[in-house]
Amino acid sequence: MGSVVGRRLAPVILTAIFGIVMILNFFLNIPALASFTAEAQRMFVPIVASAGVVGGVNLLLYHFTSVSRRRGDWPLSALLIGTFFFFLVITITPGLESFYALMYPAIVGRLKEATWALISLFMVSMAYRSFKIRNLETLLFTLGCVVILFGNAPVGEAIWPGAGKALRWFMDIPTMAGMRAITIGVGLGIIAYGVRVMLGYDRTALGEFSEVG
Amino acid sequence: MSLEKLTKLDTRWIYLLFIIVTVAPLISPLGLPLKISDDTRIVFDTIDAVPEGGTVFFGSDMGMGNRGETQAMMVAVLRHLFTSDVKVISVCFYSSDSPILLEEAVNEIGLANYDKEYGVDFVNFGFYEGREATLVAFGVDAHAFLNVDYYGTPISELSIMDDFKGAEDIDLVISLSGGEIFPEVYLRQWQTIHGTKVTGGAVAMIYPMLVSYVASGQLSGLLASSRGAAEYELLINKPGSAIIAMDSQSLGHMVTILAIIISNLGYFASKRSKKGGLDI
Amino acid sequence: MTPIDYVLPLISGALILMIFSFLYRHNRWFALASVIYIGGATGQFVGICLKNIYTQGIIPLMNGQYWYIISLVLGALLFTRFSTRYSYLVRIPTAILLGTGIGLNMATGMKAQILAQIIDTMRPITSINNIIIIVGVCTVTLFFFFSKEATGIMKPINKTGRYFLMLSIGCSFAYALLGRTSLLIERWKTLLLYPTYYLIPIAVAIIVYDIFKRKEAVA
Amino acid sequence: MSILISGKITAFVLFTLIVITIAYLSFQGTRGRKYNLKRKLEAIEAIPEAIGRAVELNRPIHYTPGSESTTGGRGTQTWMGIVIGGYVTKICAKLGAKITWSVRAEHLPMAREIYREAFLLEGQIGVEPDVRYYGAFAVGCIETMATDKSAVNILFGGFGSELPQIAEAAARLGCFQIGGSSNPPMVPLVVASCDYSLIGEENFAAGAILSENHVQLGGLVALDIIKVCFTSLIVLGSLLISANITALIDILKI
Repeated sequence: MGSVVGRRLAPVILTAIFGIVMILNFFLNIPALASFTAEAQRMFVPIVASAGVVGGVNLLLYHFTSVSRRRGDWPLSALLIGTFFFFLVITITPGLESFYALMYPAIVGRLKEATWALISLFMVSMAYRSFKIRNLETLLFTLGCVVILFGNAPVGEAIWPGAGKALRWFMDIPTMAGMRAITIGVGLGIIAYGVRVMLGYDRTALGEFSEVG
Repeated sequence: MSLEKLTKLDTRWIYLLFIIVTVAPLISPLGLPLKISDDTRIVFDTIDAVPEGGTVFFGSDMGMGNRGETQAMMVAVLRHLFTSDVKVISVCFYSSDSPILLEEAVNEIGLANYDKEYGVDFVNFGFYEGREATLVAFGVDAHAFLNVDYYGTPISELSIMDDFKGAEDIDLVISLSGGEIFPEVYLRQWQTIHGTKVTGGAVAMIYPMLVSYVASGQLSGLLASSRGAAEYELLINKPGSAIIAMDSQSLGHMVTILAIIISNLGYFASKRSKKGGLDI
Repeated sequence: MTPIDYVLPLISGALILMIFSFLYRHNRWFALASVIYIGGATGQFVGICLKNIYTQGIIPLMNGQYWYIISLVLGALLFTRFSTRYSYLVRIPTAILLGTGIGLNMATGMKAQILAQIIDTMRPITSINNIIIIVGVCTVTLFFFFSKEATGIMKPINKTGRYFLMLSIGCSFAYALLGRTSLLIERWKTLLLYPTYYLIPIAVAIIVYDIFKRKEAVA
Repeated sequence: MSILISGKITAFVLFTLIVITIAYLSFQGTRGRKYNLKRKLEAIEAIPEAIGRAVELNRPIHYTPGSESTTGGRGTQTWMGIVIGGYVTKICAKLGAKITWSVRAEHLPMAREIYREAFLLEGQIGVEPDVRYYGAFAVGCIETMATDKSAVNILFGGFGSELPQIAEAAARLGCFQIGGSSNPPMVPLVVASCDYSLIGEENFAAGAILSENHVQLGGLVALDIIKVCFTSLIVLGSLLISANITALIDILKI
């Protein structure tokens, strides 16, 4: 019994309650709701933060098993555990702030920046692989891309003075129209999904699949 | 070599070419000219128009990964803010990296160079987890939400916070955002509720999404990536790192266009040889 | 300059080059750098989370805001994931987060993502640009149509929508590339500083050696 | 003080109408009304085939629902990704494929539940969910795909800028890719990098389509009706404002 309530009913009801409260608070001016949501949202910080800790423990467990079973690249796993605790300690220990401010940007920060810098190279190879003019659609796709690249570079403006203007027009008129329509569609999709979840029709996100039919 | 092979080039050659053309201008700059766009000028004018003694909320909503694009922008905008008589309050809702980046930018500028004092004219509250939900909580009552600043100073000792309650006291929100469409969050949660004016800058990835908000007037101008930063540096007369990078970027784009042309040449050649004639 | 001013840039430079080596092929150096990255980033993230639990959960509780015990308990329920028997309890805190997220997204999306955009699209049909915008928004919206096949009047609408979609996707692709290039340039700047640039020939040498070794292995 | 907020009244009325339309058509579904969707989503139909190919090669599948925060502006997109992931996992369980999920920390507990449930539905009890979290999302995914030698990479959900890293790295590692994103800036990258892709709201439709449940499909049909209404509204508003009548816009702004 307890488990049926816990498993099926309670999650749907809680989702619906919190969802409806959020919606009403947005559209209507009810002071009690406003203070409730403000307080509730402050109370989420520890919940979300706990999830972060769970995630960290999950990662550690995986790599501890790797090390203890000497599975695959276990020395790398050991290194991972080592860096984990190193950065955990320097983050939370009071008095190490300046050391943290020195180490974090130099190691993790640099790595993050390096992986993000790969994106531009990756995108060039994506363009090389997929921008082949097969029909009118791919022609437009490629044309848009080339115009924007040309227009944004100062070189482009030097070769063709109208490039900057062309870029503004492509961005402000057709691109804006297309992206706006996607935005409207996604907004509607979210509402439809929200209604499905709150009415209990779609419980997949709560760990339960709907029957076919 | 037949043209058909051009479709199956090893992408590593393209990578190599791209790397060479982006590195070369850093070693010997070309100094290509730069035009200032309207959007950048609007941002400049909006920040200029903040009344004396007004409060600006500075949203440093980027992560370490965005540093290349947003750091120059942040430095340029902060320089401009510090030359005028406004209070700058910053809370980061995006990533735990943001306060570090903000600190770095402020150190680079030097508060003392502009006769500003920490806690009186500027404060950095660090990062708060929870994104949109926490942003709402801050907007309603900042004092109930914040306890200490990034360096552990209690809020009661920061005189900048004395007259500040929440989003209603903010004259302008500047959101420099990377990765996620953060200005949109301020629009949703603060502008629709408190009527706050919002401006900012965005990394190029999300810029197209925000263009429609600029067009509809919800956003007062927008800095576009490092190009916007370079233009802003020109506007405040402090040429910096963004302008230097523009040359490399220009050449990089040309390589991308070249890659697209090569791949299409190869594609059409292979099509021709297969069908024995041009057939689009 | 103190020794740390030499050592730290060298370490960061080496890590950047290890990540970049993925462009050549997936290799042990990349694996090494990514392990350091994953470990470090998770460690720091967990540290920040612990701090947040303390400042946003435990401090208010100690200050007499006893209802914060609820959020601590809900947070603790997430740890039932480590038990097979009680793991269903994670559904409760998750349901609350899901409901809040969806509620917020639905309501704010209605105003900012739907209504504001619709109002701005209602423009006088006096200029060609306005007509393009109106036609673009309408046809792309109708392009995502699920219940009917694109026949009759829907056929040209569907086609026009598709063309608009493709053009705007191409433009945004290019725009995304613009910013990313600056990130790469920023990395070159760090790599070209003293003493980091000494690492570049070493990295090139390792890659060239690997290319020859692999060629030999094939031959 | 009024309970209504000026500037949001029309929005609230329209919102209520949309919700009622969706709820009504969904409710019709519970009473046995059948909905037939004419438009097929290629990306969804390609999933079983791709998984089948991975089984033949005896290599695993990598799935990620994105890394956007639950409480953020794109939180619902990630949830949608998790829902689609549930169905993908179910197909994997049916075809006997191995699947690894990479998720954000706060989705990890629930993702494990869904993973286990999906295998349970196919009669496989006690499967240990292979759901992973890494502080460095993109690199974590790349390393997982590289060390596991994944044959297929499937990505649906809420993505930020890590999408091009994951997708292009997967392409370099030789993975077959199916993806989708409703985050507009990511749409071009999904289209350019994946073999099959879902754009924008197709992602939200995908969950309903995969469920093969007429109650959920009803919601999609309702959306079609609403879209027709909205586009008519835009056209009407433009015509009125061309004739200098601002009444409609004024009403919408109330």
